[in-house]
Amino acid sequence: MIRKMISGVVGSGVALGFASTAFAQAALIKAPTAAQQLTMINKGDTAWLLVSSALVLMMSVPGLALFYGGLVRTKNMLSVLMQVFMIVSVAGMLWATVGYSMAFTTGFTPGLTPYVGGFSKALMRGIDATTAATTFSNNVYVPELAYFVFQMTFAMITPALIIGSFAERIKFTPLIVFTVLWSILVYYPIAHMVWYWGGPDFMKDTPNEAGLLNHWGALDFAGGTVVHINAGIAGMVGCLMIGKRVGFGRENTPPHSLTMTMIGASLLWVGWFGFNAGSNLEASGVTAVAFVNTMLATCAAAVSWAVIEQVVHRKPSMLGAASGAVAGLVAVTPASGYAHPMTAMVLGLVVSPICFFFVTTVKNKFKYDDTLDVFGVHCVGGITGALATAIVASPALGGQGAADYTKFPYVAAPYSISAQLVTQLEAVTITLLWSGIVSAILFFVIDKTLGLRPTEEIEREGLDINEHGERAYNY
Amino acid sequence: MIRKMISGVVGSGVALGFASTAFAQAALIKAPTAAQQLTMINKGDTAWLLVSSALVLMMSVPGLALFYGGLVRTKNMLSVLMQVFMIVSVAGMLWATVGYSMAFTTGFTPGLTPYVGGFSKALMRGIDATTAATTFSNNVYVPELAYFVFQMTFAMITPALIIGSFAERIKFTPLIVFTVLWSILVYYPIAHMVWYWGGPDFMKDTPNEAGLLNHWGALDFAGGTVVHINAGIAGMVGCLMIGKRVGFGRENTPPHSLTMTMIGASLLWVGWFGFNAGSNLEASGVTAVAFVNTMLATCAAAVSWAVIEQVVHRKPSMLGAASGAVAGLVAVTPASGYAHPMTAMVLGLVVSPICFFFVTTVKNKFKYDDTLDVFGVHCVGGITGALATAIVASPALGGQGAADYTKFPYVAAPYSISAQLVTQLEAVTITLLWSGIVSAILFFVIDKTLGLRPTEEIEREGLDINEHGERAYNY
Amino acid sequence: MIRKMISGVVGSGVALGFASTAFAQAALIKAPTAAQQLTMINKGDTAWLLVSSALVLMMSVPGLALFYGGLVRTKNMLSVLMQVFMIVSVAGMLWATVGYSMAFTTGFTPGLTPYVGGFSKALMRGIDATTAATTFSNNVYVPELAYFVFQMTFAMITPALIIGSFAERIKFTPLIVFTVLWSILVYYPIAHMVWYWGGPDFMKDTPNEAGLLNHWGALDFAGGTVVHINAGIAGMVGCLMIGKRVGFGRENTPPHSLTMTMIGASLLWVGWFGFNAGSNLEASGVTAVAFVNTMLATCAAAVSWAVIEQVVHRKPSMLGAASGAVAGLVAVTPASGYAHPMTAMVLGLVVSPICFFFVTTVKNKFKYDDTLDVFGVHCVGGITGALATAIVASPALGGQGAADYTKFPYVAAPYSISAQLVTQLEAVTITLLWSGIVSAILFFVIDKTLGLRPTEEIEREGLDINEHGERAYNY
Amino acid sequence: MKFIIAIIKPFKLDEVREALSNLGVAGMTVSEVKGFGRQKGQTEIYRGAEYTTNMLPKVKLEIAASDDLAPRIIEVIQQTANTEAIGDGKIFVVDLVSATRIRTGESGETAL
Amino acid sequence: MKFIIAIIKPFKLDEVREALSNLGVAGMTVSEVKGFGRQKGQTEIYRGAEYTTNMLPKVKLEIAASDDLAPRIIEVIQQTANTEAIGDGKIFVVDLVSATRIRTGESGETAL
Amino acid sequence: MKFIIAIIKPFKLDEVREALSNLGVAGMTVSEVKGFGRQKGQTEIYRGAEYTTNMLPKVKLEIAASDDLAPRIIEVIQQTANTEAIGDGKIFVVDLVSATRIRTGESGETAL
Ligand SMILES: Nc1ncnc2c1ncn2[C@@H]1O[C@H](COP(=O)(O)OP(=O)(O)O)[C@@H](O)[C@H]1O
Ligand SMILES: Nc1ncnc2c1ncn2[C@@H]1O[C@H](COP(=O)(O)OP(=O)(O)O)[C@@H](O)[C@H]1O
Ligand SMILES: Nc1ncnc2c1ncn2[C@@H]1O[C@H](COP(=O)(O)OP(=O)(O)O)[C@@H](O)[C@H]1O
Repeated sequence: MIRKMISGVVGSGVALGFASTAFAQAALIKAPTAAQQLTMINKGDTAWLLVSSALVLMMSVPGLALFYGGLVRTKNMLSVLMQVFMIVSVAGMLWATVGYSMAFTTGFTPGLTPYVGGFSKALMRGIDATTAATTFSNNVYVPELAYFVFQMTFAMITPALIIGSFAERIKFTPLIVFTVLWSILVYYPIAHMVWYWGGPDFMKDTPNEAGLLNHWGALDFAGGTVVHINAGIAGMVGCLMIGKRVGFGRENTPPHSLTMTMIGASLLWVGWFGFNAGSNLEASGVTAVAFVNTMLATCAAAVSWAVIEQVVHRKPSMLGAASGAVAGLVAVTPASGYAHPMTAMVLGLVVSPICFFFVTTVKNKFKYDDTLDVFGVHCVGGITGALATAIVASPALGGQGAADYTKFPYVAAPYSISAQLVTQLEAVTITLLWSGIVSAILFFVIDKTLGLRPTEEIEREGLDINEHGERAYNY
Repeated sequence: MIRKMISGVVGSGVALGFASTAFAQAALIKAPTAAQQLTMINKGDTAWLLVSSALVLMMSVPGLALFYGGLVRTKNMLSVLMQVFMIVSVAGMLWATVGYSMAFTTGFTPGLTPYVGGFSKALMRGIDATTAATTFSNNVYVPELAYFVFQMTFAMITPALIIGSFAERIKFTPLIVFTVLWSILVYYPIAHMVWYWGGPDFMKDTPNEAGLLNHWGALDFAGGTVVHINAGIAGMVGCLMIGKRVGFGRENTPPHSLTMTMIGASLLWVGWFGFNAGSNLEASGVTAVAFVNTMLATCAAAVSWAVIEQVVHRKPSMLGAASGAVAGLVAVTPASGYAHPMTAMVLGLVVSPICFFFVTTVKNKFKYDDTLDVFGVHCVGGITGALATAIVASPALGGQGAADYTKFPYVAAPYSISAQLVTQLEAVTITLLWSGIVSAILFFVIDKTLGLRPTEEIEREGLDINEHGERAYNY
Repeated sequence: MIRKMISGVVGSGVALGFASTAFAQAALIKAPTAAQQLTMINKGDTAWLLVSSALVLMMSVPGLALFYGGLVRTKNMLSVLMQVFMIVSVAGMLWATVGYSMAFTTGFTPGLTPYVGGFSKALMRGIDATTAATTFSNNVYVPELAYFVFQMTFAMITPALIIGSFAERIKFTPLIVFTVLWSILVYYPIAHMVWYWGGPDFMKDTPNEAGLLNHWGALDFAGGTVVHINAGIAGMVGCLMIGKRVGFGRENTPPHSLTMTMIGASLLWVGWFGFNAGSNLEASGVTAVAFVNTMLATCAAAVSWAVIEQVVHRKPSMLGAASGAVAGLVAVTPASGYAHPMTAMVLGLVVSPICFFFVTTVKNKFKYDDTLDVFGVHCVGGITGALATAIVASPALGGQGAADYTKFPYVAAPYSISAQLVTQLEAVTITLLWSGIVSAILFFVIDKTLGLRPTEEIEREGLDINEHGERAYNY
Repeated sequence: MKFIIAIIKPFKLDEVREALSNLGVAGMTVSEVKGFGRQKGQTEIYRGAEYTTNMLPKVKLEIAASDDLAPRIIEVIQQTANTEAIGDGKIFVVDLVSATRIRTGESGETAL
Repeated sequence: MKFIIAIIKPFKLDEVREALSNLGVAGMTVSEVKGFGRQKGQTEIYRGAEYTTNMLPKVKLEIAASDDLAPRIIEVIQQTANTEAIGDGKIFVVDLVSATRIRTGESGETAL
Repeated sequence: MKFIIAIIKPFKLDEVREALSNLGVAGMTVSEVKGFGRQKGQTEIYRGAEYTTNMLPKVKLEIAASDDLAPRIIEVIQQTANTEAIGDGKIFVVDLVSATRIRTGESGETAL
């Protein structure tokens, strides 16, 4: 049965010391009532979770929008900004309408529970200022609305990541339609499979109340699988099905503003602390672990990308450093709460050469036009991170290991790198297949009905003026 | 007497469970002493309030400055940035000197208490690391300096909002003079009328210790009246009195950088969580309500503005989405802590068409030159939100209702949408009149003395080079 | 022996009321064990410290990078962004490797303790989710990793500040080598001298466990000496040794984008709350003091710089306001937790004229090419602040005074402005000499080996294309 | 045929274009230039550094026209772009040897 | 010698340049301009304000060439830049009196 | 009258302008252009994509001058803009048919 669960803690003994400062005196309560849960909320945690949510929003707008936007040509700048802004907005509304419920409730029938949630919380039924959500510590709760909005920001940024693969050549409305369908058919199920569970105070009694990959014990601290691999493969499929840009390989398409890309990368970095350290859901020592790991992996990956460029081209570039930073952030995401800071740093050093190989050699060899390297950075970086998590999480390497939540209070689970690697590989594979196949079907259907691609003339003249009636700059 | 008060809570029963986690054991103390108040401070609340203050500053600089600046022509870019930067700085100093005292102390004479505070805390007398300020929960306090600086950021951004109405045609120094006088004669009194009160632990004994509109029971969670309607009408008056830009209606005046406007709108969105959710003054479940409402209203308003444009022009624009987002933020501001998330979303959907109608049809019909649509977005959006608050706050619609603070501990007050609508309308009217009339007088006097408008030649050549001796860009 | 220590509190009596809300019942424990320390962690403090760390990172990227980058010519924009981004990343990795240990552990031998730490925590040995760090309050602890990463962000930004002095004319790789050596030989020792100590619960028993300047009682709340004077003098030395830019004084070198500089200055302002108020390490009333002081000094300095320009040139400039804001932030840094808000405001008013005099009159007279005025703003502003701290910290002027941590619990120490001024002067002098001399040696050695300066042709054509193979803009 | 090169103040562009349209001028090519002449520029000050450049933003019009129309074009520009202030600009004329419309390959006056 | 001024659509630049290279044209000077002609521009809408400008982005090539080469240059440009759509542009030719290479001081056709 | 078109390296602009001022040249018009010629450009690399463009930033001067002054202008430009490195640029001259000052309507050499 359940062998290990996603967890943000060391062994429970120590973690309890941390988490329960305020309750040091009180004994732990199994399966607390709703009213009891309210007394288990710490305002420091609430503050942290809300701040983290704001930080993750900042990752999308303006962060991701600028990181991507700076890399396209002037004539398509607004189309990228607009796509990100609108996807974020539409995905946000959808989350409140059905998404949260489909991701974070039990299945419509028990047989569906491993795959997708039901509609019991659709339209936010039953969620208010007085309901609480579980964390990864026994008897530590947060306001459910804080948890709701934190998860919402993840559901908002993920579909926005996809667009980088086929930037500069997609029609706006069909893209929004894709976003809606993809969220429902891919994001919510995958999020459910990886993140849904009953919580540490309840798993002993209801050990099957969990998504499939969660049940298997896949480790994904902050969304390497759900966010990055998921979006990365969808982007790749889109880029292949939509085809290359007009003039690809013949015309120069230099980034119109690396300044914007640098701002975007920086804000991604800053916001990612909300993403990774926020994913611990509380403000504990483990949160600081995730924070430090995020910092170090990013520094290391930025440096190692620059070093490769120095070696290969003799010119380390700003775009390289920014790409490296993002690759590091992606790779450390699933590992952030599990790794020792020193292994997180090594992970950062390693991921950049791998991504560099994909965005240069592999991409040039197979000549696909992944405009902004969503596959090369997010998917490849995400897979690297997901697999590496099996290694760096190992207590033998100073990692936090995994917890056995079928005990109450939970205890450290036995840890085997090789077994965990298999589980991680399974989780990666399922995500690649599910997202890849469903995305392919969606792109195909939308292309046949609404059409995905603007005319060549529109593409030449730019999406900004044709799709949005504006120009980005009038200096 | 006092029927209902601004409140950030449901019924007190439940709220207490939230707010007083740490004090669950202790009985509530009526009118606690200063020393007792210190023990009622929670560091999670302090952290949240300070973070919120930083977020609100980020809304002004760089947020608002970029949102506005991107929309003007290159030659006036720095003038907008500089006006925002300096207004913020001057208003900040003024707040410490007299503003806080005029807004948040009892009147110089008891008869003045409904209208404006006195000077007892001028120059920050008596405020230090060991004084506390009340929140909306019984026996929950925050460091007074944290409250001071949070409110300070509101006093800083409000006069900066005004400038959008007459951007590209105002002299710098007279504008700063206007800022000082307007803060003293309009902002502090209105802030006092809406927000000043004795606090939940004291109102039972001193029920008259409150500003006029607060006493009436006007609901304004985070400043729709004080900030947006107040600034919006002042801007409109200024735009009418200063007159149209040279070449208005004849020459093209496209935004010089929608990229900057998008960055600005995004940072406004991110920062607005400090504004709205920070206004709860503590990090509780209600804070999460305000946070979620802010998120959903913004998503909805961005989408609905884009949809109208799609319908009307067939081209949804980035500027439209950004304008919608800001309209949504403005509208949800007074309602943020009161509405159910689903009604907040509906409010967002509704406000954009209203503002769109004003910035297109109405503005084009009456041919006033509200350069950056401060009236159409902030004033109209603010009024929409203020009136809608009466509806969405209703417990019958899932809202938080109002609290009766004349009881100790406070209890839920009976709620009538129609009665509340009247109160809201009164508050809106008073603000429109007060700010409108006093602003008109100020603009008139300053125009006759210092002059408001630069010469036509200077206006043509641009304010940057003439007023500030610089150019924004030297590519 | 120890007369006074860096402190973030008033008299201990009152402060205790603040700090120990959660422990009000418990008696203070001297020299608590590691396990006891864990129970003295408040999640509100942890949340605040982590948020502060993210804010300080945002100061560097994108803040400082944009503030600097906007001021150089287009052809060197990316070089500045890249230098900041890479210095931050390299300094981050170095901090984890040896920096933290060299700054914040006891000396390798007791005789070294006043000057530099040892290697006991190199490679982050012994630091994990369950270790705690002291604050300035008795029995208030924070997760050590949170403290680690907060300090890390300081070690990351400081070397990045230096580059402004010789922007537009430095080779990339030698600069990175300089960064590594300077961090090890200058930053870690100075940080150790100023900030290392045993903590409030331990100093009574081990009064010599402190860095030299800390022991002397130098007051530096958030790093005026360690960060700004330290970097400022290193920059000045570099600028003199590297020489003037080609064409300096003959060719026009206007800022390529004051918009970017304004964004940078704004983000520095916002992020600096993490820097200054975060330096209190907990979320208490004193944190709010530091926050308010930061706000007011910045407002005041921005205004006073604009006023001087109005007087001297009749045109207050955006660059002036931004420079003033930064000068105010620099000056208030050492004083932020000590000053009364009104004296902080005066400090802001005073520092701008001083810096203005240096960046205009002095610089023009001596004709050194401190490209971005690192000396004139950071070093001069830092010295102004460091000396002023002796005055504004005085309880006689409403300041917080100093604490005597050789008592347990600590008590207020007697305070003499003149004596403190001498101590401050000593600290400033030691920093100027240490950093100045070591920097000179480093620049000399690197110049003779790797070479510091690109060829004239490369300098003319720009560093972006030659050193990094990119252009910032392709509109 | 003549090739007319006119340097005018940027804010006069719309007016001049309209006036030329009325005259029947079917096309022109516009570029942003910097002009150096009698007109004095503004002083820019960045911290301590003062720059006075006499390079002022101007707009350059290039118009190919038939020999008949050319004098009237010059006249119209001269009158419309005139503000009677220094720096109003110049109109230069050179002889045009040939003109070709790319779309059709036509040449001569019909190509204009 | 002739001085050829060609206005073309921006996206045709690379193609034209290549074709001219093949012809043996050693150099040219390129600038971004706005063209006004028969071709209609896109409408931009910013909130309530609608702008239709007929000023469209074009690229201007300036090529000094020997009298021999000039006709072939014109032909090549006309053929390569042609999309058979309105707005493809024009080619103007004026007589060149002299040409000087700054580096060497050479003048005449060898300077090209 | 002559119309002189000079393409020079951007960093030489200030020097050239000063030299021409000393010569008594009262005005000129300057634009930013890209030059294509013998001089090789830098390679830019963005992630996997390498761009080598031979389009290099240059500055174009346009100067209308009397027939007398023209040769001296050419000489001064040639000497001042010269760095003896490839890519220093060219000076082209065409005949000017007429010149008009917009402000006054004057034409001919007095208009320069
Ligand atoms: N000799 C010249 N050759 C080319 N352009 C010139 C010449 N003289 C002036 N100009 C252009 O005409 C503009 C206006 O000239 P200026 O001397 O300032 O005023 P005005 O035309 O009123 O005498 C200049 O900015 C420059 O662009
Ligand atoms: N008389 C003219 N003088 C100078 N440039 C012209 C003239 N007519 C057209 N042009 C340039 O040629 C471009 C194309 O002309 P247009 O009339 O739109 O199409 P076409 O060349 O296909 O007839 C214009 O945008 C403008 O730049
Ligand atoms: N035939 C030409 N027509 C127009 N401009 C030219 C021509 N040849 C060169 N140029 C311009 O002159 C510049 C310098 O030419 P280039 O061949 O690189 O060096 P050099 O002038 O030293 O021989 C080019 O960048 C281009 O702008």
